[in-house]
Amino acid sequence: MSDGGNGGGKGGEFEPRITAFVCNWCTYTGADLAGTSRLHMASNVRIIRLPCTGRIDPLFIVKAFERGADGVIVSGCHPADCHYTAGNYHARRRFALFRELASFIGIDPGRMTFSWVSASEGAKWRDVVDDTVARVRALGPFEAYRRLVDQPAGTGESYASIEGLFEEAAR
Amino acid sequence: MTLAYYPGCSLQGTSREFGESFLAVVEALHIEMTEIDDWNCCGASSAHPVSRDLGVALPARNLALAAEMGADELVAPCAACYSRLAAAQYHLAADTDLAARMPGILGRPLPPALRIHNVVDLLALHAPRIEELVAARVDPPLLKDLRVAAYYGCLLVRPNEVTGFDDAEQPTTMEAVIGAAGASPVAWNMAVECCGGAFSISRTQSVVRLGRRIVADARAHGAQAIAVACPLCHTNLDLRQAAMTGRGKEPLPVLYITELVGLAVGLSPAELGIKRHFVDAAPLLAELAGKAEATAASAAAPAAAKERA
Amino acid sequence: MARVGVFVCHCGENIARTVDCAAVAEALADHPGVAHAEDYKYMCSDPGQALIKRAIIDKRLTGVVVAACSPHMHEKTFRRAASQAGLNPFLCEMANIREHCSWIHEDREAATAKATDIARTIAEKVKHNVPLETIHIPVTKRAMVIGGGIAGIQAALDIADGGHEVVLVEKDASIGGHMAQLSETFPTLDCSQCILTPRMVEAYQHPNIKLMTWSEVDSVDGYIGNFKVTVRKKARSVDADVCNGCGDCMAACPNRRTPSEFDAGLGTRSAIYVPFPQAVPNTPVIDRANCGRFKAIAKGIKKEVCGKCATACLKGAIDFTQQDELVTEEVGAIVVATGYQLYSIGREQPEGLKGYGEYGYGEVPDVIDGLQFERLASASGPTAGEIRRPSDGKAPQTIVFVHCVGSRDPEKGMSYCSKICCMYNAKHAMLYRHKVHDGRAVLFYMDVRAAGKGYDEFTRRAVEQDGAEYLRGRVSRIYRDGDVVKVVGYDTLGHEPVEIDADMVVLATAMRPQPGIKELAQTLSVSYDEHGFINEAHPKLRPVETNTAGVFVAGACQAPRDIPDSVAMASATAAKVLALFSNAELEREPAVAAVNEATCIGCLTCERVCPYGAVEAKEIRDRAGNVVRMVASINPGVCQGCGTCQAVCLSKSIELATFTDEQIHSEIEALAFWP
Amino acid sequence: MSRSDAVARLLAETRSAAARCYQCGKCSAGCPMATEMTLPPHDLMRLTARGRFREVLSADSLWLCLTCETCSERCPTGTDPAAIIDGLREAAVLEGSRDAPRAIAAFHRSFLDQVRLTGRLYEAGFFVQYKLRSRALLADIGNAPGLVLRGKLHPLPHRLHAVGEVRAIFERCGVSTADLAGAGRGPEPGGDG
Repeated sequence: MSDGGNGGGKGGEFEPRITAFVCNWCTYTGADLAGTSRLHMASNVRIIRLPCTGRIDPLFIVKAFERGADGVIVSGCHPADCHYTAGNYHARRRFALFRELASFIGIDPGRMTFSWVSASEGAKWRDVVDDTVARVRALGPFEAYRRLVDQPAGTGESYASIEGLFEEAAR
Repeated sequence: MTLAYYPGCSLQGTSREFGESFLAVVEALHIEMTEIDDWNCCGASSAHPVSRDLGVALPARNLALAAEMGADELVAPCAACYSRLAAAQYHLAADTDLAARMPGILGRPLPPALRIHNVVDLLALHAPRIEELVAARVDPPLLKDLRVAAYYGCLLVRPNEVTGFDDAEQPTTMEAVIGAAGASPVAWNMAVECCGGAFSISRTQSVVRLGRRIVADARAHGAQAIAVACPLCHTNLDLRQAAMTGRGKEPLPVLYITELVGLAVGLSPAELGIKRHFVDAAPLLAELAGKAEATAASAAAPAAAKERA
Repeated sequence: MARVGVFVCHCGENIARTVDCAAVAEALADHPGVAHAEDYKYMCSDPGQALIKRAIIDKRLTGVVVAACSPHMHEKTFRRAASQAGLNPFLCEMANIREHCSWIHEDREAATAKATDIARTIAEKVKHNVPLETIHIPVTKRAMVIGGGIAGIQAALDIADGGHEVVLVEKDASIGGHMAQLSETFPTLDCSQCILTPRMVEAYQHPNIKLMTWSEVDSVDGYIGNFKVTVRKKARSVDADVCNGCGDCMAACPNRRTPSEFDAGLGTRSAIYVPFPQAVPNTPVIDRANCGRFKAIAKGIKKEVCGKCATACLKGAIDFTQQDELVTEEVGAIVVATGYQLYSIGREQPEGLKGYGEYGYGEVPDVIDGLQFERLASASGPTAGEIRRPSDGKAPQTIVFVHCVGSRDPEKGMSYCSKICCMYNAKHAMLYRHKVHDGRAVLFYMDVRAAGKGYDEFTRRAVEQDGAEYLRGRVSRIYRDGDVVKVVGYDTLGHEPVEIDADMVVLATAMRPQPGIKELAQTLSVSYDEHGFINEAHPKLRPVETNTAGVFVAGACQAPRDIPDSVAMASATAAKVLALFSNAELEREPAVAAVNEATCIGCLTCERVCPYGAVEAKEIRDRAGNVVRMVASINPGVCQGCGTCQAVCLSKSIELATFTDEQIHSEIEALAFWP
Repeated sequence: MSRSDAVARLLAETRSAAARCYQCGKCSAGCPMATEMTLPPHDLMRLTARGRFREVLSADSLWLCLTCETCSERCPTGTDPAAIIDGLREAAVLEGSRDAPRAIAAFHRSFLDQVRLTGRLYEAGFFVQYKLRSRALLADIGNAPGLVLRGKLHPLPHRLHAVGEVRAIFERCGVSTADLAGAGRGPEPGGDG
């Protein structure tokens, strides 16, 4: 990001950085609709487009936190409305497991939003964005994982074991 | 396998003959069982409407006693007792809250699940033995051609998910037992209709109204007797039959299924307590005996003639 | 080394009002791997596109990022432009700085920073893009329709009229389905056979329709445009090419006692038979289970028994030695139209259903189901259209019709409403009253559901003109009492118990999918619901497609349907098939997954999660031909590119083109806000 | 739990259970007592689902139900009217409803008294108590000598060794047979009194 660190908001207020993983068919299009409807919202979210929430590997979320995100949004089609029939069911099952694991490894579940936003729900997307930003702002910058990664020694092992846990979750 | 016997109150009182005939038949069929020591009333139709807990606790104490004596199966000849015991076991398995508070109420640990028998399915399990005994008789078969309406009433078959016994609407187990005893079950319509149950003394007019349909339908389908497995049904159809049937109609004897099997395997009416009924079965039994003699004689005649030749 | 070009669009004022486009281009120019960055007022205009093309050529770009509107808007436009300049179109991506940025933010500084982030993210992705080729799939312009009822006939005719060959597969000896059994149809009371028979003949004679009766689908291979369907032609024991349909064989058959399926068991037929006189084709089959000769063979009797049909056949068409035959048909699309069966009123029930002991388990002879009543009311039926009851042939003076038997009954039957019963009960009551003027028609119903053109008027007519007596309440018991059938119900609106001495009772039993539907659905890789009805791809927007591309669904195998609904669906499937066939070949985005066979551990987790059945196990053999291990293999023709397989892959051996792990990880990296 | 809490809980449970009912009337069609009830089972389900407990708890139907379970066996929605009626009766007893027909309430009370006192049903004592309670002194009097002659009425009760255990069960279930004392002042619906 152009202006570096996480404290760069106006007036020094903490501006959280949120990475959003969204499916191409429902939420990405819903976010498009929010745009065409000119619904103003917080500018803290960066979208990464995926074909389907089913494509989302929990490691993406970990990586986002590791690389400095303060919060993550995962959003796809409503249950039963998946463009790919069932991808979001698989995703939901994985995220249910992931949520527990996340708190186990020290990621506050409050930093993550899992939601369903359909292509017609521009306003809902705005609410998801604004709510998440407000919540994460209240939680403050996410430092825990960074510290873990920064540890010079002995971290490799714990990292590997965490990765193992995620693969467990993916199953 | 250890079979516990739960007699229930009626079998020692108003339905003595059910108890007597049951014990006689059990002996004749060499079924081994042990009476539960110090058993208590199951609560019948009065406990559960007043308190669900009491309706489960009273039978549950008996299940616990049976388990404590090492039984894994239990027989309750009275249909009402059978139904309450089965219902208690069902609800204790289905309702975890109930199961959690029950040991506190009982002052005993919860019993493991038992296989609970009613008299009909116990007899059906021993049908081959009944057939053997019938076939082994030297005197003419008494029940041959006796047309019997198998009356199940409510408690054996309903609710079916609780009792798990036979088909709720068109059961056939009692017919099988009647067949094994050498008699002929009739096809009829009122096998699972309610007779008025516990209203025998508190609301007699309802019992008469309901029982009348049952007796009339049995008669219309050619039955000479009704077989039952429930003291309440027996009381209603036997004690109240006089009020149900019009004048000039021969009353229809109501026999416990155990009495029927007992007669078939050669026990005497006296041993079976048949004299305790209000509808006198003696004329029917005399008629059957006469017929059996005659058949035996006519069967013997050609054989004897052949022998002479 | 990557040479990415970044093109930032002002979109007039749409982007430029809140985003400093020049600043974005400037920032991106410094981004590693970016060889060119510029901004322009309207990138999508001709001059804008020309600018991109020129840069691609002049700067030898290896990738293009257009920071502009949503890819859903103009991705095609810019990829085409890239391709015209000689760049593989899949090396061009869009960064959405309009819908996702300029339109939703006011703060120019924040919006510019965000737009820069978005452009960087996509630039990082493009650096890992690889050239891809559009997948071209040939299309076999030939369709198969499974099921020869009214839905299947309609679909076949429409496709055939569109100029394409159709294979129509029917499991019975004749096409026509349930509609052929019906007497009259609601809400017009026109004769069912009169409107159906011409369609059957048309299907038979159509030059583009290949009719395969007495045949069933055995297995299906392939994918959209390229299915290979193996059809089992059951042994007919009659040479269809020789038979002239004279019927002498049937007249000669000594077994006339076999219950007729077509007459719903109310009439009989011979062991060699056509289901009904207007059968299409009019070629008999031998029902081997009921033929004396075959029964003898089954018992191991060596002597040739009977054979009277063969003697009677002057053309010598009877062939007792015929065997089942497997025929493979190559088709590009499949329509499933296997129709329905009625919930059985008998004691024997499939798992999960209980049957109705309180209604006598079908053992009371004068208690029949709706299709049986159709046969009684039909002029071609066993009573020539006179309403006479099965037990003694008496004309019933009171008929009770019971709605919702097995429908709306999650305890014993189906939880759903069968949709057609309210209408046909009203129809039955009317037909009966037209034939027996002084007869009493009593209907026990829960709700009258008559949504459809002219439908409610029809049920009102039954009440107002034809004197049908509607009583609201479910029936508790039905039993035979001497000469009458007792019906025990309760009039919940009149608040009184009702007992009716009926002469006959008609149970309107639930519509269920045909037996074997689940096996067929599995063969076709289409999904089905808890009841076995085929699932449509989308309940609103894709009602006749299934989750397997190229497989479509019509009629009552998808849900309870009446004739107009079934026909409408069938024509819709035909439109879908014809649209598919209008292409010489199918073009598919190359966004499909592929397995790295070297690292795949063969756990086949991907196979379990793939919603399209695109994953199959594949054997890896050594040189000697021995199977060394199993790996997953993805059929690119079937894969739709959702990526679920990649997310669950335990050995990270699957890559979805256009959304590889590398691409996504580099996007996440691009958002790295710190070291 | 206080008595009124227990009533509230029972009513809430029966109300949500009755909400499944879609009013097809199959329960009333098969109910052997429907002809004698002012509110047949499907009406009871409806009023319960609507929370009209004043009418429900004072309905004679509660006490005319034989628990023959025909309704529950045949109910297409799995509503289980018999169980709901049991719950309503329990609530009515806890509330001290005076609407149970005298004879039926007397029956239950006499029955439970015998079980509480001796552990089993002492039928002779039960008959005497019932006759006194129901005030139906003369009805059925003709049958008593018949029962005695047939050896069906034991003059003396059998008392359990562990009768104290049974009494404790009654107590822990919160049932004192005095609960039924309030009940049973209701008129006999078309009854023989």
